[in-house]
Amino acid sequence: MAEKIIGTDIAPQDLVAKITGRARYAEDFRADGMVFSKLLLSPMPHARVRGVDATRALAMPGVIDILRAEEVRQIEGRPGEASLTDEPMYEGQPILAIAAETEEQAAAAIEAIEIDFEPLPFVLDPLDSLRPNGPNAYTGGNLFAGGEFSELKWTDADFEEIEAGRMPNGEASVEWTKGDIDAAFSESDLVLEESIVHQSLTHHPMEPRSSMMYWENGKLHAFVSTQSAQRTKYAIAGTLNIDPEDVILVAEYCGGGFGSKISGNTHMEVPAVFSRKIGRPVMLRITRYEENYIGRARPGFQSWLKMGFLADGTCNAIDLYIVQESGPYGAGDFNTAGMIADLVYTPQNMRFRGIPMYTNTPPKAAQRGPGGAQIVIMMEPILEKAARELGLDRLEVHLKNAPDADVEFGPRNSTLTSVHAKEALEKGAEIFDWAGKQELSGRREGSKVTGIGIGLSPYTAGSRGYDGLMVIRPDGKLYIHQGLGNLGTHSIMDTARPAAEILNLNWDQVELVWGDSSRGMPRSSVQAGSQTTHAHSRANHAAGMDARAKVLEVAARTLGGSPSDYDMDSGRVFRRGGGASMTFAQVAERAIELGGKYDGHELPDNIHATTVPAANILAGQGLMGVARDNYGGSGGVYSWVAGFALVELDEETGMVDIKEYVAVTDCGTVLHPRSLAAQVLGGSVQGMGQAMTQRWVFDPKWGVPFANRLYTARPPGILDVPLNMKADAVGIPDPQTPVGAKGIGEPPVGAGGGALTSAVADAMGGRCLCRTPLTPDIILMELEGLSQPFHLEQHIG
Amino acid sequence: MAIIRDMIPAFELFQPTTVEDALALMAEHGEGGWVLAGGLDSYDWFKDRIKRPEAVIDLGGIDELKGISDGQDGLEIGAMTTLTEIVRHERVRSEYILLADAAEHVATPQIRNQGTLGGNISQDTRCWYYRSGWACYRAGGNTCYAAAPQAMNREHAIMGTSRCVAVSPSDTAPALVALDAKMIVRGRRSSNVYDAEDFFIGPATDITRMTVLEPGDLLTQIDIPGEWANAHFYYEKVRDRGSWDFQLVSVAAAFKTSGNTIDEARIVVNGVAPFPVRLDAVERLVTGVTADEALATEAGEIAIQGSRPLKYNEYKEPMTSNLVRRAVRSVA
Amino acid sequence: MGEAESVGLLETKYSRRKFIKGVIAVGATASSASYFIGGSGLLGAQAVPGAAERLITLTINGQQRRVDVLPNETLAMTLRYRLNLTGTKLGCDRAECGACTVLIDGVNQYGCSMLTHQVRGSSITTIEGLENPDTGELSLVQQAVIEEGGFQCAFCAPGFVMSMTAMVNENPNPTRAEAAHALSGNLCRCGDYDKILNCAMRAAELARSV
Amino acid sequence: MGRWLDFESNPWGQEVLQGVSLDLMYLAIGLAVLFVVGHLVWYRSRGFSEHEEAADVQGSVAGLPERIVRHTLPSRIFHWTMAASMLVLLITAFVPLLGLEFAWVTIHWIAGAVLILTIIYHVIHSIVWQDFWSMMSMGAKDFREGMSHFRHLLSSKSPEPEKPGKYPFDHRMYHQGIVVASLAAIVTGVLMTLRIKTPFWEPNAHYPLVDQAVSGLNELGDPAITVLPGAATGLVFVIHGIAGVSLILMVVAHIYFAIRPDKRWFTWAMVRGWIDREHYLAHFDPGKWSVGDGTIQESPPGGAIADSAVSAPRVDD
Repeated sequence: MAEKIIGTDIAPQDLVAKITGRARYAEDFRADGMVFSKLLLSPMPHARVRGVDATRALAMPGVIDILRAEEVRQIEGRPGEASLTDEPMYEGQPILAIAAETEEQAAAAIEAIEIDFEPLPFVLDPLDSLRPNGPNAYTGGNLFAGGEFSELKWTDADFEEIEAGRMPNGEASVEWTKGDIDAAFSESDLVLEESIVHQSLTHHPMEPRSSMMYWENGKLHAFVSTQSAQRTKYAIAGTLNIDPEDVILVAEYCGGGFGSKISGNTHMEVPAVFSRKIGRPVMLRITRYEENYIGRARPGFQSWLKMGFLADGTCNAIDLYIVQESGPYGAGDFNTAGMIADLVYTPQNMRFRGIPMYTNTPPKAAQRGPGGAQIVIMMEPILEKAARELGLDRLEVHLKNAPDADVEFGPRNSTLTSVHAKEALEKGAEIFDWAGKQELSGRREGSKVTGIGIGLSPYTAGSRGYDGLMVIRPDGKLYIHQGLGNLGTHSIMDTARPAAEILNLNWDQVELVWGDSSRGMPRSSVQAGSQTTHAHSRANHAAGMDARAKVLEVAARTLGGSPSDYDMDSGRVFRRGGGASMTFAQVAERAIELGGKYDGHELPDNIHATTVPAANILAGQGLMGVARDNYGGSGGVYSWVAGFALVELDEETGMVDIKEYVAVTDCGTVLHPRSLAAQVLGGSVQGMGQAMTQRWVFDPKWGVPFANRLYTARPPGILDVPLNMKADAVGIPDPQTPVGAKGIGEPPVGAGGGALTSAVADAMGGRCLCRTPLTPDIILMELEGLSQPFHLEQHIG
Repeated sequence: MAIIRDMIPAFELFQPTTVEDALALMAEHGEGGWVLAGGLDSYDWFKDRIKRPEAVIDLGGIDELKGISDGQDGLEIGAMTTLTEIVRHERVRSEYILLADAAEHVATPQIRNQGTLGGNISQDTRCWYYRSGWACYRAGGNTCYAAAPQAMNREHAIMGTSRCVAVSPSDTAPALVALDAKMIVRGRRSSNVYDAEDFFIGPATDITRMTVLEPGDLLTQIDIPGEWANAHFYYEKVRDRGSWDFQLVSVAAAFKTSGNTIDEARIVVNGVAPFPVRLDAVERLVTGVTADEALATEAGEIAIQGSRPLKYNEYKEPMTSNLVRRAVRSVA
Repeated sequence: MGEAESVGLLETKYSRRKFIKGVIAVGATASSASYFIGGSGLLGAQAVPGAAERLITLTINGQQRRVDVLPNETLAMTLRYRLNLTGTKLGCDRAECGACTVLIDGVNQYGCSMLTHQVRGSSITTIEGLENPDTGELSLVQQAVIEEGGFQCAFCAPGFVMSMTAMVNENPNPTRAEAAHALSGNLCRCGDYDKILNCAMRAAELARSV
Repeated sequence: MGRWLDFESNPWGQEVLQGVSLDLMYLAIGLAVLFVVGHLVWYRSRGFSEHEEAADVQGSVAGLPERIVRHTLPSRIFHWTMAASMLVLLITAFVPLLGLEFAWVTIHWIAGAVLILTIIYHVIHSIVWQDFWSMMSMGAKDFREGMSHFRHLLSSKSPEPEKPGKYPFDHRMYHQGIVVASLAAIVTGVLMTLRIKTPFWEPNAHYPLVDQAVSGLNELGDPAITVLPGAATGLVFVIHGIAGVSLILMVVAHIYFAIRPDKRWFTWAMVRGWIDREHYLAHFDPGKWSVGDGTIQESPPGGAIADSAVSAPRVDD
């Protein structure tokens, strides 16, 4: 009997390559005659290039050519990012590129370029843009809708409200309501109102978005750093407007993306176009300094939250207003934040208002749990305060408000496939010993005070309808072709497990094929929004079932009888109750003889158009399993993480020491326990950084960011997190997916961060600083009763 | 001229093996020369292409600058001794744990394995306006961008400023001042010995330098006098992250005590001024007094007398007070 | 299944394709696509006492490698762009992430923040040098990482593995806190610190057992 | 030949003025030395007496007091405080640049504040109690007087120039020069002091409005944006620098003459307040500077009034 694969710990197949240096990331590739490209970045937050004189630069030794904005794709008529531009919208935006034999020559040439900028008005802080006569990010205005720019300004009266600490009533660009909040608030036994600021922070994946590209025989060979793979190939083709089959994408490994490299990145266009222009391979090595600018960031929020509670802890009303720092090209976090607030607290009455305000800061993008992480981190301290004032236990309040499977949330009353938030809370509370830890809350030892906290965080965790593609080759092994990117979640291996189990194979009889589009990649989801585990455990399940059926048919057609007389185990198909049998190697040979659907010469007509060319590459190489995920289902797929933290706050220094952390997830069936724990704790650690250390700082006068180095941006290090962390899962399968597995990438961020903001509020006796990150200076000022030097500013520190 | 970062401009590299050769090379290249110790501060300047020396003089090959030896009284530490060596050195740990503590708080293990004591105390400030290559006073310009009304100066100085408000970044500097260390500086011709306290200079004296070292000067050795061996020490550093971070505020203190009475004290804070600040007033207050919470509190209050915070660094006042309070409290 | 196949697949397939000549045979490109400007004032300066010569011999992973190195070249660049030892990663190039960590005479340091000329006399160990050169057997630390299924995106992994190696050589009996302290010069943005510490503790365990 | 102005890049990479270069300071010092040496040589060559010439008294001393009040106590106090603060300012400004390091900034701006106060005092005092305009306004006649005096200096053949009033032409020219240079230095100095920490205000590094004025509006004509941030700063520093170096020149010349034996009686007048009858008659035209009757000897109520009494209406107006 073949081994159990789903739910077991197996070291990822690529791990040895990763720890011996054999794993090659984009910048590790070389090509004959490779030259180096360097970018000239805008020194101004908003400007127009009036003139460029590259004569001296181009005459320098080793310098090959220059690439200007007009040579790359420009988005006309709306705010849209180009890889090179003559109207930079943020300090650090690439203006042009130079190619030279060596990187040093390219750098020297950039310095030799005479470039004349006309400075334009700029805005860093959304509230500044909302002020009467405040500056706009674009010369056309600060909002864009219906194909044109417009100006949205609030009145002085609105800002007086803000100064008074109340929610402004200025016009919003997005608004939805359910129930009757005014009536509800009047029934509330407790109404809390806070202004809360959540900082913007860069993704800073370990691997900067370098890429190397060259053209050969009319085909583009692209070595890039991307979260996805198959979809990135099409993204590149789309940008260059060429036939996708002329793109050979090589993306074996990706050194982290967290939402910043979903289908590659904007600036991979530079080596693509440049190498075509000069006819030589071009390496664009992105440095950490450049990554800070073009590497994307999570949008910051300036928001006002009003929550109503009944005496029993029921949250009966939420009024939420979010002004989002959207950068020059926008982001959708604020909308999601409204939905997540509704989902976590299920008030029957809610109003959400939001403004995505354009700013002249580096571009924003989804960052692990976009919108959800921010709102959970912002709301947990309010819940802590509510529970404290109502004399209730936070766990009880969460349990009371957490949704069940029948939940309807958000403006469109969305439904979910399964919800086990309460189970996650209860299991987490048990492992963390919440009841026992309650005793420690507020305990004082010298200058240190203990605080405990909970973070309950949901997020999307699946999608449907993608394709699976696999081949049993004459060597008897099952080759599962993954169109996924290898971004470090291990899902590229783990989503293959269902197919192996369906074919009753041992894991060492399975080969994974990934990382090179020329080897056949089926239509895949992008590796974002935690879709992959759900989407591709389904797709590979479907293709596995197809392969299984074909194996049985081949056996029956070869050895007689009907397919149902046969079964299979460990790479051998045999007649039940003994008798004739075939190895998978023989089955593969036979499938090639039979041809047609068996070896992929005939393909199902419901598979995606972009799966067909991939299947054609593999046709005739063995028995092909290929199918589209038609399992269907209704409602959104969401996973949950309940995080529990214990901290010690030093009242004399403002330093917070995170002592303990436990996280329990509801993400359906567990495919790979150890990788799941890694995802849950890893995401939580990112949340800890978000809540405690990471920052983005701009000089308001010059519009220049200063936290542009790792040591100034401060992502959390190994000494900034607990020595021991525990992760577990509820493990209840999702009823609407054959494997029962949901994704997990996004939700832990809010859980880790929320547990901390909650725990710090607890240690401070229910005082909400209502601002992240909770650095020692801010905490100490509060404890010493001094007035903070800022109010609602977005980029400080 | 457009700006580009992250490529080190070309320079000549010299790797002398004796102090004499090093001094000769330094004299030869003058302002165009750059002395390289551990290099962790230097490479930043080079990679930002802001400092472009024509000649880099690497002290790594000069053995006489390395190692810790027993002086006739106290310790003699070569300027090129790595911080890790100091952290692990038996006698430093047993008699001058203050210095080991401070050294262990520097950045990260890799940096301590390469960074030297001489380099750590001679490193340049981390004011991010200055380090961005802006033409500020310290860079020879006519502006302090960090002191502007809206400027981002959370990490900047609350005292000892004069036009420039940058702070001294060194973790070991306050410890050396507290230990009354002597800095041995060799020039081409003469050789001087400075008290650690006088080695660090403020912008009022020279706005472009953090120490007395001028082009041509070489810090060769740091002597730790025996006088403060086995004193009661207190070191603490407040920072945002557990590694890599420079101090927000740090305190290094040495007390000679009988029982919990303080006979003599040297109390130094860093991260609050362009140089490590010795708190004479606090020292006078606590000398000859029995330490208790009341004294500690008073010491904390005196510690920040005359401080003038900028917009975003007022927190450094209570933080400094509390750290000094803890230092005195540690005697009680 | 072993990873050799899965990655090997890629390579065998590549080596059948002509363009890969360029991509794989990097040894060749290292010299042809040499990295820095050719000349430098240094050439004229070799008469000066202490002036560094450009053509030097480095001891890397037990081998003598003769290589032409510019005076302003960092070790990480030499390894990656002249010797094609691309296992040493550049995460920040500023001694702020640890992905470039290598061992200099057994001591872990940042390859991005030292001049290659400074380590002429030293023995340099990179991630590529940890396996047993004869048997290809993984080092104890690497075995421990496999056992614990360590790392996610793993761009930081080579650096962490080098720091773990230095740690177990120095202190094969660390507490979890000591291990964290020893690894505090390496950053992991996936936040996989808990598992990384498991790997380090397991590595120490293995080191003790031999 | 060096550069007289320094430029720098502002944080946006635009080139802006930074200030005057050290070369300009050296130039000024050089010129000062040159002038002094030159004057000594020339004076000797013309064979003028190195000693205070005996005043050959013309006209009658009748009705004239022994001592003619030239500078009242308040004027003298003003002059010497102003001189002191000016010297401190110049020393604290230039000595550090010459390499002698000390904490000069605080001393410099405090001395500056003192200078401002003395000048305010001086202006009020001279407007209220003295004939402010007689000092400030220079007519054609004054220039003729000055020229003839100058011609006489160059060649003894040229006719003896007529005697001046209380303040000879060269003194008044010098005064105007000092006025211009000091005011320029003071205005820019105050702007510069706004950029450092003082007990009176928090530092502010920028003058957006002045920047605006200096650099003009951008093509959009949008007042919200400064085209050349930092441009004003440089201008302020340049003006301060130029004023500074010209003050070096003037002060050096002033001191030189003050200590020349033949002019020393002027200096003594600034110390003691009076000159003797002989010098009065030898060097001044009583018509232009009438000291009235002898009432002066009985020290009047307040030297100020006495002073105004001696500054009679000028003949040429």
